[in-house]
Amino acid sequence: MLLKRLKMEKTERIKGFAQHADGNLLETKDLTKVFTIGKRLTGSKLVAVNSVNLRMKKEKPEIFTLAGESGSGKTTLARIILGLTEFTSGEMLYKGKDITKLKSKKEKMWLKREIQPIFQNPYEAFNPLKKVENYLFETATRSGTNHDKKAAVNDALNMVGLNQNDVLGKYPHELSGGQLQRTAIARALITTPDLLIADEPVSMIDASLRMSVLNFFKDLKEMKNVSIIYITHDLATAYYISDRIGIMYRGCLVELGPVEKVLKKPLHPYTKLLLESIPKTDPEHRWGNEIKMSNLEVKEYGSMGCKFAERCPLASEECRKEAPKDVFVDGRLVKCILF
Amino acid sequence: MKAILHIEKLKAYYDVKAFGVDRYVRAVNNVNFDVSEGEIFGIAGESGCGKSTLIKVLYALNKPPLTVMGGRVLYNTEGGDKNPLEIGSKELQKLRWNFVSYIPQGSMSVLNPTIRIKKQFLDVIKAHHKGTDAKEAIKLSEEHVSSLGLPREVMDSYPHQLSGGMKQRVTIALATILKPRIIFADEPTTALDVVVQRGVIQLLKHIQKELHNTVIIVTHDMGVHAEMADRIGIMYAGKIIEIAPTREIFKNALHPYTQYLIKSLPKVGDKTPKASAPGAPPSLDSLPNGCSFNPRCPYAKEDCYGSEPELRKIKAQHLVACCVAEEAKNGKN
Amino acid sequence: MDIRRYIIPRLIQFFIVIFIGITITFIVPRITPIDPVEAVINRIMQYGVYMDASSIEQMRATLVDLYGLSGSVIEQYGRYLLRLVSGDLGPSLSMFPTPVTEIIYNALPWTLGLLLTSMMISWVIGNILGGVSGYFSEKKWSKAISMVATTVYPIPYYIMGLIMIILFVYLIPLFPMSGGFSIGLTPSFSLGFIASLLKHAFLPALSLITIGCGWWFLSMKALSSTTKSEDFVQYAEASGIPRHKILFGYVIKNSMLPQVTQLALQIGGVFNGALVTEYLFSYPGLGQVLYIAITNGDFNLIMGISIFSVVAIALAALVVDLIYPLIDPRVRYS
Amino acid sequence: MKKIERDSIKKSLVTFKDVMKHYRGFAFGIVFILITLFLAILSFFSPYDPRIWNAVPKDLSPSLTYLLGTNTVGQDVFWLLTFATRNSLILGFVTATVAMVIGTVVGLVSGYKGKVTDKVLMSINDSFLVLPSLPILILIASFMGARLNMVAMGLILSLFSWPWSGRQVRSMVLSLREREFTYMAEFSGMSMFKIVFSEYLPFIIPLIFANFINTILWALGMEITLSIFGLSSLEIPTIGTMIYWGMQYQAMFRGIWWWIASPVVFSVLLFVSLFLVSSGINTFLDPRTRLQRLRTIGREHEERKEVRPE
Repeated sequence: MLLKRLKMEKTERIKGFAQHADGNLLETKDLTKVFTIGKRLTGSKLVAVNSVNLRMKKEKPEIFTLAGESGSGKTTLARIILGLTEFTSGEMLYKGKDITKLKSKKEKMWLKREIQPIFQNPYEAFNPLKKVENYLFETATRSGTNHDKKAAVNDALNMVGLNQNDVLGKYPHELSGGQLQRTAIARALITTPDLLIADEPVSMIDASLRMSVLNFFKDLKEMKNVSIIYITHDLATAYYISDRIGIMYRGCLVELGPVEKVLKKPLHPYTKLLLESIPKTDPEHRWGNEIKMSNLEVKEYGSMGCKFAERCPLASEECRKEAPKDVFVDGRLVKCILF
Repeated sequence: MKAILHIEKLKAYYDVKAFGVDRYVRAVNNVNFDVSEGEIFGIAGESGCGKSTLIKVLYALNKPPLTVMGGRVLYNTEGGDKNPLEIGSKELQKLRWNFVSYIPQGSMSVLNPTIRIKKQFLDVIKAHHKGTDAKEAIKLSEEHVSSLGLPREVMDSYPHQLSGGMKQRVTIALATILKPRIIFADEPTTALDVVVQRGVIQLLKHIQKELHNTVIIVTHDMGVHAEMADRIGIMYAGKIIEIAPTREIFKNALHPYTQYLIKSLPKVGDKTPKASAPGAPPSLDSLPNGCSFNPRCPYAKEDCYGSEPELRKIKAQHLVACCVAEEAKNGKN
Repeated sequence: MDIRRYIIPRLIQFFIVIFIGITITFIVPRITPIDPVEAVINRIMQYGVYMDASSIEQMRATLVDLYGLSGSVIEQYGRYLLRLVSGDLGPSLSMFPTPVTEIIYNALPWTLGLLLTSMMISWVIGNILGGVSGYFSEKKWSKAISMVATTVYPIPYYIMGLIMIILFVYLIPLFPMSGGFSIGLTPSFSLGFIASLLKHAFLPALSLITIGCGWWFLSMKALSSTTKSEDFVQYAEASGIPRHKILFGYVIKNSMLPQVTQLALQIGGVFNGALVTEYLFSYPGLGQVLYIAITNGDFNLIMGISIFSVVAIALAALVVDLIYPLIDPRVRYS
Repeated sequence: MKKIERDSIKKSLVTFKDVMKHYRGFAFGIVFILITLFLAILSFFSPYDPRIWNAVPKDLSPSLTYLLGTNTVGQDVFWLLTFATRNSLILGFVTATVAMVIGTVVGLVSGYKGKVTDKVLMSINDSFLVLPSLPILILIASFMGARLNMVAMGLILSLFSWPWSGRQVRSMVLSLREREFTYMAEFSGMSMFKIVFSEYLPFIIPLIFANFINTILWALGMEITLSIFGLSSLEIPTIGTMIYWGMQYQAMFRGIWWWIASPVVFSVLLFVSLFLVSSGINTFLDPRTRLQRLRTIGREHEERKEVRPE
């Protein structure tokens, strides 16, 4: 199949690049991003991403979920990996290469072909005034496929279960949300990327069609061995498709580990609160106790100790003083002094 | 129990006339059901199925291009049954906020950005009780707000100083200040985080218990219905296709579409492969004849393509609009 | 701290406007084909004005500073700025030796009176009418007013003035054709004088107000018909708040904010209009002085008026910008 | 032509036909502008040379032979008006083109570059907006020896009219940069340059076109003002100079109303129709309404409030 040949051809090209690549697809070391609100000096500091350590293996493609509420920094982290936002400190290595060192245009283009994004609202991700095929052909020309562009596009569309005349010649509003999102995925696949960053890819799609897109992500991982970072606030879909999950709160990765462990036997108090707060689709088990509502979001960013201390039922004085360390417990990392 | 809200053959279309192209989007297509006093009735369905339009029409918020084509809505008020779609604006004004109130979708931009929350409460109270002087009205609002667990400083702040969750709780407080008998809530939790959403749901349940009134909540999130609703109506392509108590809907739904909806809900701890309903919801301006689900329904037979099925009672309080409900039931296990 | 974050950029903008205005007036005489200093000297000679040698030398020095070419550009610019800061714009050529600043100050109250009153009246009426008409945009009367405003707004000030003269001077002789007040009267606060003052100022003011109202009406109507469909207005209507309170307290209150910033940008345009209208009605303001300066080729006076209007307009724009935070709470309590 | 192209042309024709039918103001504007262009072309066939006086008997009121009558210097007012239209339109065109080019470039660069360049360019842009243009224009004209030909005046006028389109183009580009399809285009490998010109242009073109017409309107207004102050080359017939000579020869007092009335009435109609066309463009070609119309012609689904948890 055409794409198989593309894949082989790409691997020779890359071999020349990353001779000394270690086994990691992606690795971040104490990645931090600080936003200053207001003037350069007098403005207040907001630590959106707080020294995050992540590692994804190359041989074993996986679906890794970054879960958390709004303001937890999960989208900022995604934008850093995609290269859309610079980070303030720490290190980020893709296939062993430090992305800040990629200066030449060729290298930057290589990174742009290796990591591809999937956006939340398909109707926003396509220019409403231009035909949908515009991006498909553009990606085909740019991904250096010296084969017939139309064939590459056609193959990509077939892979996502669409055929040509569903999509070509059409404007975005003439397609349904599900079709458009799958076209976006097809576009991302043309450059045979090794890593997809999907930011809330299914939250705008009708519930009944959501499963087909999620199932499709699982096939991508298994058959096309593409690793995916799945960003969501919906833990139910995260449990359904991902292998590992990282829970983020106010920029910190509070719990990181296999989905079975983290979501079935949560340890960190915040993960417990999150899991409890999801409205279960089972009328028998309704919520028992009332929970404490936090009215002081901004202050939590600045607090020295654990960011969850204000709302944590088990918080002690010590929690407020210094930041908790990552502890490896029962197969996952937890950032909490209780362990 | 007495039906406080009665809806009969309600039809409301978007009359879309743009540059000579004249088409009707059939958002509400012959809807019939009753809601009794003190009940939390949930209306579920995917985006584009007409549930938001239905709740707007029930609250008589229809403005062109949304036009009511037929049928009626009856509020069972102390002064007898009133149809909000027919009575004059003066009488409707009296009903609003005293008998029936409305919590809008997208709470982010619902409060007037240039006035303090206190003034917003004042405007609402003054609109319905001309006589009350300002100080008394503000005292009443402050009590109401703190009884709902909101901090007092909220009253003096401007909307842009409040978080999303806080704004939604203020909107709920605003909607319930005059103790209405029916509250229409249109997707009150969609734009909120999980934890804040839980707080808002608890707030709504608390108010309903306090005032013994009726809450009609519209949302696509089945989990919210499971947490709150006593009875649920499933809406598809502008029609209510199934109404039943919450337990019935989740445990043994009869309509094939509801079965698909419940089966495709992901749950933490359940990795079994799930399937989406095939195809896609029909567009509301070109509906298939007969039952609107027939293009996607695995059990469809000829009379599904004939006349549109009406809601019929299968069991106590369990109604479904489907000709093959029985086969679908045993086909389920 | 937030207010300062709003005010400082506005102050910087104020100085940039003045800097650009003054630099343009500095460059213009230096790139003209004719040598302005000599042209000015022999212009005065034509008037046969007797001047002894020393006053000619002193006059030549000021001219060299204002348009002169001696010394490097930076030196010229430095002297030029020094002279401006000290407020000395040199003598007027046609009304020699009265300094330019004096002529401007005499004409200023007239222009200010006409400009400020007509701007305020047209801003208030235009916005209120536009807001109401935008809110009731389906009604017949609102469409009718928009038709009128659409025909009135694009007409240039001079032609509107002409139409006013044809209507209210020839067809229905109600108002005087020109002048600031009847000839016989001496300026004082007596009733008679003020009455004649108002009578003379009525037509110029009316033509400025008509066009002004047209512009503010159209821009406000566009704003209020978009604000009308905002969530907070729909919600206010759903909660049964009476329409008049929604119209003023919600729709107009929120649409007014951009109209304040727009006011700051429009002052320059309305000032142009005032100059032209004053000339047409030979109203004793800056416009009339400017016309006399042009006919007499009085470069000093023209340059003086240009510099003065740059500073005045920039100041007015700054004042309007500073009012904005008082109205918009989002800026005051960001 | 491929079927797809034929469809899109058919769609735009339908749009234009509907627009003309549904919005009479826009239709009136277009018709009158066509009349003006016709008049301007007609001036090439004028039997009289506008510079020669006493070509026709003086002060005749409008009649069949002299449609708009004749003036005190013996010129046929109608043919004089055709020349005036042509020259004024040339001036308007020159100003609008130069202003459009500068404004669009400034708007695109500051919208896309952002941060420092944006701050610098925008403060210059806003300063030109605030500056009172008339006194400075008069200063320039008087120092230029008060004899400005059309093109020179056009260039000077464009100095003060480019900021209007600059400001609007910049705010449009800023809003587009935040939209997700910009990142989608970036990851499709499109360069910044290509994104601005192929992705953003369909949004910006209606803006530029509407501003183009507004600038013509503004330039014609300014030309009249400068001519009345006697600062433009008075022998070249334009709408402004016609009014100037009319006023100099006291046309109104002496009852020769047609000499003044024809340029005044004509310019009022021209200005109103230019304004109607430019505001009409804003409402129809503006991307949101165009999208809405495409949607009604295409598949319509119930308006869905896009609500993002972030």
